[in-house]
Amino acid sequence: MSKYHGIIFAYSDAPELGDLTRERTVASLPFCGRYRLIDFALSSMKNAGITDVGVIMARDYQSLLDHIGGGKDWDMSRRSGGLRMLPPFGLPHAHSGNYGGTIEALNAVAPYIRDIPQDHIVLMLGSLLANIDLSAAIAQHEAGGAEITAICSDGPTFGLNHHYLVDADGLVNGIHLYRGDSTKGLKSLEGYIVHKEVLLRMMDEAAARNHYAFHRHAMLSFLEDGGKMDVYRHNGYVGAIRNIDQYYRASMDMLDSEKRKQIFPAERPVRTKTHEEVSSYLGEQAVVKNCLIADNCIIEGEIENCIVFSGCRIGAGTKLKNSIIMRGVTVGEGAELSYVISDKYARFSDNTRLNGSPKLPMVVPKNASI
Amino acid sequence: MSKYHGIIFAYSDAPELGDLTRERTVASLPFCGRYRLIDFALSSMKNAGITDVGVIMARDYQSLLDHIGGGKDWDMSRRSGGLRMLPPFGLPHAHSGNYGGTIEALNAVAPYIRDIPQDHIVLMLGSLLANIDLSAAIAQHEAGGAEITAICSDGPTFGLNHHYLVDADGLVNGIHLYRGDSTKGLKSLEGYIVHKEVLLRMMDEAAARNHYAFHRHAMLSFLEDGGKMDVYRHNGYVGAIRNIDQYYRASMDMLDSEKRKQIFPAERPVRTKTHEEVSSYLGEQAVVKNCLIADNCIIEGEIENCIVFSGCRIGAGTKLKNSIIMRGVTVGEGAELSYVISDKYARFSDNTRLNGSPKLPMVVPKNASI
Amino acid sequence: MKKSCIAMLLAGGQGSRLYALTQDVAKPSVPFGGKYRIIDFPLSNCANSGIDTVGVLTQYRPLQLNSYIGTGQPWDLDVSDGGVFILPPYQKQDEKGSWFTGTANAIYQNIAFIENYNPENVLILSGDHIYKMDYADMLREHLAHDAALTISVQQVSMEEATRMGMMNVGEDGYVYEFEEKPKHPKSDLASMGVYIFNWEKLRAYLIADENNPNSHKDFGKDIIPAMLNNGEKLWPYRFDGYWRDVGTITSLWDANMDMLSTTLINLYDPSWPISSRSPVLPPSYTGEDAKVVHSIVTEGCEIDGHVENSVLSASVTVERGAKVVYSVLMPGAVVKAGATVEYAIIGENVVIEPGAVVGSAPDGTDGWGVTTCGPNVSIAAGKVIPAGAMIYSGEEG
Amino acid sequence: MKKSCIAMLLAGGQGSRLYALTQDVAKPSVPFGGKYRIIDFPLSNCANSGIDTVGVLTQYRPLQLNSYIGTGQPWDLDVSDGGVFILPPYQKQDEKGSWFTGTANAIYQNIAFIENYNPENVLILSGDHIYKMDYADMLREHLAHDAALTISVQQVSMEEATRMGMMNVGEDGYVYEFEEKPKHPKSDLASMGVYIFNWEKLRAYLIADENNPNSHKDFGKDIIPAMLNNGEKLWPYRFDGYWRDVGTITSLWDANMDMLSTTLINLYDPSWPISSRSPVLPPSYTGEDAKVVHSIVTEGCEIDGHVENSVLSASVTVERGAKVVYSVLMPGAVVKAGATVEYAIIGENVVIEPGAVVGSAPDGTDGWGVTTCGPNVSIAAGKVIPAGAMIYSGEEG
Repeated sequence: MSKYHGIIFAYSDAPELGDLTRERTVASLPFCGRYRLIDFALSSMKNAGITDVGVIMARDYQSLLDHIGGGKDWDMSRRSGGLRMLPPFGLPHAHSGNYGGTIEALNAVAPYIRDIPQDHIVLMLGSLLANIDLSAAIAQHEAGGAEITAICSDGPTFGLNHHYLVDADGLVNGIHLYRGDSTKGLKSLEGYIVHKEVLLRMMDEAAARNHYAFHRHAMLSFLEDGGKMDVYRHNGYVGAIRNIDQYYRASMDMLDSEKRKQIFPAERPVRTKTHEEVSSYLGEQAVVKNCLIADNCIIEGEIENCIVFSGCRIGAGTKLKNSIIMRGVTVGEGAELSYVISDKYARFSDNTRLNGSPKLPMVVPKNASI
Repeated sequence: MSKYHGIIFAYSDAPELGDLTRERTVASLPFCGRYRLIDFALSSMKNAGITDVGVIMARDYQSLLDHIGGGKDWDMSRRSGGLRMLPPFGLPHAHSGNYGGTIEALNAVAPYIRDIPQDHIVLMLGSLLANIDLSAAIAQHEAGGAEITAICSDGPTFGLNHHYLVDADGLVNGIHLYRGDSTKGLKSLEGYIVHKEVLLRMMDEAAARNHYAFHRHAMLSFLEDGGKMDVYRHNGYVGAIRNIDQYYRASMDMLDSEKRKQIFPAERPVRTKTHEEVSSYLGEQAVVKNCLIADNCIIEGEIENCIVFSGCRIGAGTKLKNSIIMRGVTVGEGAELSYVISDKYARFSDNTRLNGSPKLPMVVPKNASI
Repeated sequence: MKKSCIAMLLAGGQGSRLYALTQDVAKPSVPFGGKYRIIDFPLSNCANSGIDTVGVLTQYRPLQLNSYIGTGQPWDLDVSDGGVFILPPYQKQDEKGSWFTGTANAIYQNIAFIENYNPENVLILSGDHIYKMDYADMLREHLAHDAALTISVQQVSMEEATRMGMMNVGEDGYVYEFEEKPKHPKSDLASMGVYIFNWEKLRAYLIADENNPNSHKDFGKDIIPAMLNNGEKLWPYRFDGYWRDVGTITSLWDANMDMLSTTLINLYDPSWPISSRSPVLPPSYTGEDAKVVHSIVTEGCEIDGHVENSVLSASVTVERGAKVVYSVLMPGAVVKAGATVEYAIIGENVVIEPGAVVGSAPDGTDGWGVTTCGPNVSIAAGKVIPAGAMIYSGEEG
Repeated sequence: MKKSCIAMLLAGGQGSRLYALTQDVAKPSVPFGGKYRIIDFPLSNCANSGIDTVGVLTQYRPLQLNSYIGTGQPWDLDVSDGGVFILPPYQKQDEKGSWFTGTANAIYQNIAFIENYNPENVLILSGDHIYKMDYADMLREHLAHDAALTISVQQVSMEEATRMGMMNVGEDGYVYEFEEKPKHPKSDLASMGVYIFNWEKLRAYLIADENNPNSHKDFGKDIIPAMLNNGEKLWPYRFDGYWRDVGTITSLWDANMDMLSTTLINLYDPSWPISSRSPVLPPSYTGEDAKVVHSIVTEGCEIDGHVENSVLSASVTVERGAKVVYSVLMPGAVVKAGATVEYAIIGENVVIEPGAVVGSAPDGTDGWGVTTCGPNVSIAAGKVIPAGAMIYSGEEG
């Protein structure tokens, strides 16, 4: 059994994702042909041998429950330990709506956290797009002797808000919050390795003061009280998706072989729920350039700079450019679509014309008929 | 693939169960040493070959999620179909609180029901204590040609409210509701075999009229409109548990070999989540009479007329009578308990004395230290 | 527990006519059609037909088959009152173990396994056929005609009939004669090697056959003729869907090419899914310079070259300027820049170095054939492998 | 993928000294201690020690073992980058299959399986020992002492030493000699048959041994002496916990009785669970007239009689007036009204009819022994089965 227990935050709302998250949390947003965002956090944990994991949810988690099931696809369906889905419980009043912050989310499942048999906890965002080598981060945490190790990036990232300032020994001596100066320090990936007792202390203290935010409240206090925090520097592609522009940009980034390899390195495979098993067929007239195509597609048309999820049908004579086409979408013949993000099972009739723009891709909701 | 799809209602609140359901739904109430009530509905479905099943939940379902997991223990963890846990979704406003009735619960998951690939649906209560031969019920439904077959009992039951009146051909010609005359007709077990289209029509009609109750509204309308309803008569023990008295009575009934065999017949095994694997040890001084004892217990004292769940420790010199002791409870030495229902992981120190009465068993909450 | 029908899948053969492709794996484990291995077809047919208990008889390199099948979860066959079971030969008490000596002997040695399930009927399948068949429909006919044995048959041309096992059918519709490779066929109904036996009868014939020292212990040569001799009812189940034996290099290549046509066999029909166990890989990437037409591609592929009329399994790489035509590339195959692959079957993890040429288009000569590279072979840069060649691992050119 | 250590479990033996109990199943499948089968102990030890890849070598009636182990889910060994694999003998290309000819040959035949995982070390286990051991701790010592082989050893009395394989240890703490059943033991450290080998070294010795026509292909007789001859470092790992070989009727009965004492071996310790695959059954029911003391009872039991100093597996029935003393009842055994069972091992689904008497208490005579009924035996009403008898199925009295 791993000495580490995982907690994944999958409660985030993101109103700026509009229709894409109307009935799902950000963590269950479909990504790159066959994945959901939470697959990256789950796989990072599995690849580090962490198979006891709690997933904190708040609402709209039907799709998350369906996707994760018993956790089998991540080797987390286990007789002892394994994966637990954590809806709100244990609060004095039934909790509708969402958590105000990470600390509130943790306190909502405090009985679960107190019962964790491991001494160390790894916290991760369910909406983070990154393939983090948690084994290396844990090795550094154990070697360094800090109470908390913050997972940070010193490369380009997007969608993340907090920075850590580091002293000459590499230890954190300051935090720049959301509104702070974003050019200084290391970008926080909001992933932490923390001793269970330290986390419980932070949770209790925050609860006593009616605080709910992790960075603004709990982390600041921890640092002010002289807590010892190390940083682990993650190399490689990083994004956190909170609006449609970020979603579109991150998706298109996956067409870049270098970035794709950073997200899908052979040594740390990304697992996801398995669906039907059949290859894709590219037809006699098909033209497919700079595209990612999942299995179970039949493509007769011309597509360029696109990401096509499994189960799609693209008719002959159709031109599809710069678009993201989610699972089970059918596009008839002779259509022209560009800069479109089509949610699952949408149907586009023959000769449909739809043109978004790079800055404002058109979002077509789930099950829509156009 | 079975032609039938299962729906289990696991949303029931039961305020009269007090502490026993403070953090769990009735369907996840522990029963008879190792089971949860929902195991009976799940196992009835599995034993009839139905493995595509939706479980409708409303709140307090953490324990239900933990218990059912991916559905593996009921052979319902499947690549296509299988088990789905259904929290409220698809309602225009986020729904806190509970469903007013079965029809409202069904309408809350209407998109799921509409997507069911099978033509026939079997509805069952998650809180029903009965081992129903659904294969036989389905055979009768298919032979009879009715639109709905209601699963009824003509024997003694408790906790159930509706009765069906039957004509000479065995078809339903009337319904006696909650406040009706309870000596007439057949007791409804609130299990139904129904064609998907018929159910969708009932749901739509009820939604249009702002109705929420299944029997009082939808079934009455169905019968008034001349719908053809057959009844399947279930033989054997039946209970529906809605208060502590019923829970205690049903539990103690399991000490009766005849009733126990009706609930646990060899040909229709009841499946549940598997826990640790070790037999129980009855010590040198142990006296155990008329008791059901699950695995992983160490019993050194005297127990009579008790149901002891797995993982309990009963110390030497302790006398335990007429009690229900749930999972992981420790009773020290020299204690005397009678008419006690102890929830999980409670601890009773040496020489504790607690006496309830047959009419009012004492409920000791989860994790309590006495 | 009594089952109406369980299946026994004969996966034992080494598949020696697949040469380099079965050096290290049993024939049913050979990759097929992009996403599959051959055994996915009978296993998926069982699952889709509601047959939840399958014994897989094997004695040749069972390890990969064993770990591929696992609990049968990919085919939803991981049920607690049934499942998929690998059945190798074994030792009984105070006996030496014995290897299977024929198809009938393989079933005979596993009578105890079958009796566990107390089935009314037993379906016998081969591990080297590509087809989609509803065995439940066949079972209905079997029961309706009160048959001791029902054999699925296909109409074939008279020319093909001389190379197959033919069923001669009387006016009552039952089979009265079975002829192996007849010179003068009396019928156009060829056996597909898919049998449903009444178990009680089969058991009696297996035991009698085992005690017959002159028997080959074979269904076609011994059991079926014995049943016909005794006047048992043999019913032919007529099947007119797609069906191919893939026991040879040519037939394996042909059948792969057939997968490019949804009118021959529709793998995209969600009502009859063919399932498989496969690694989770990112979608296939097709680059700026790629041209991919009339081809099957699978997740994990990276294609920058020219691919036409070909079947690409998972994680195949085709580099810029490379050309792949009328070929089957098994998982992990790499075709490097400027290499050419034509009319070839390229085994798992084969690497074809830059500029090499493997196989060539039919030229009308008798010696022409599909070129085959066994798994893990590496073809050196610039090397030319002629049509019809068979490259074994350890013998790279 | 490189693994630090994988395990190979030798489950091949017929266990002929268990007679009627292994008529139909391999020794590791024999029920033990109420809830378990013998193989649960090494498998649980592996899982608890963090070893997630286990090959189970077997050639004797593997079917029950195969379906018992399944994917290894009960032991949480169903992981996608490891798991439990049943490894029967098999045919390689153009070869006849060969049965395992010794413990070392069994591993030799599965070198390819081991190489799949590219392990640094291989743990060799037996399938017939009852113990709880942290192999991770043994591995730490193995690595710390840079050993080619680490052998777990237990202190035994000098009298026992003459019947066991003894390790003679030098001043440096390493083993310099291995003596099988020495007449005059030089040491009190007996081998427990649990080995951790450096895989690279073991592979070389296995290959050399296979080519030695005079070898027995056995670890104890050939591999270990050869390593000592070559001056390899052999480290003894001292283990002082509970450990029993259960290869004979008497030792199996003894070890079952040991399970009644938590001071010998604590099965209730949640930090080192012994897991098993078992059916879901209602709790055991103990009736108004029952007396059950100092005994193990398991779910599914129905007890109305008198049970003392006994181990009752799942679904055992003891009717009113029946008496079960110092006995082991395997799953599904039924002791009917007024029957007596003393000092006996009663196999699965045995039925002891009313008034029968099976076994008796030790009477000081030489001929006395534990009475054994093989699975599915039925003992007729009133029949008396004497002490030490062995009843096979098909030979009921």
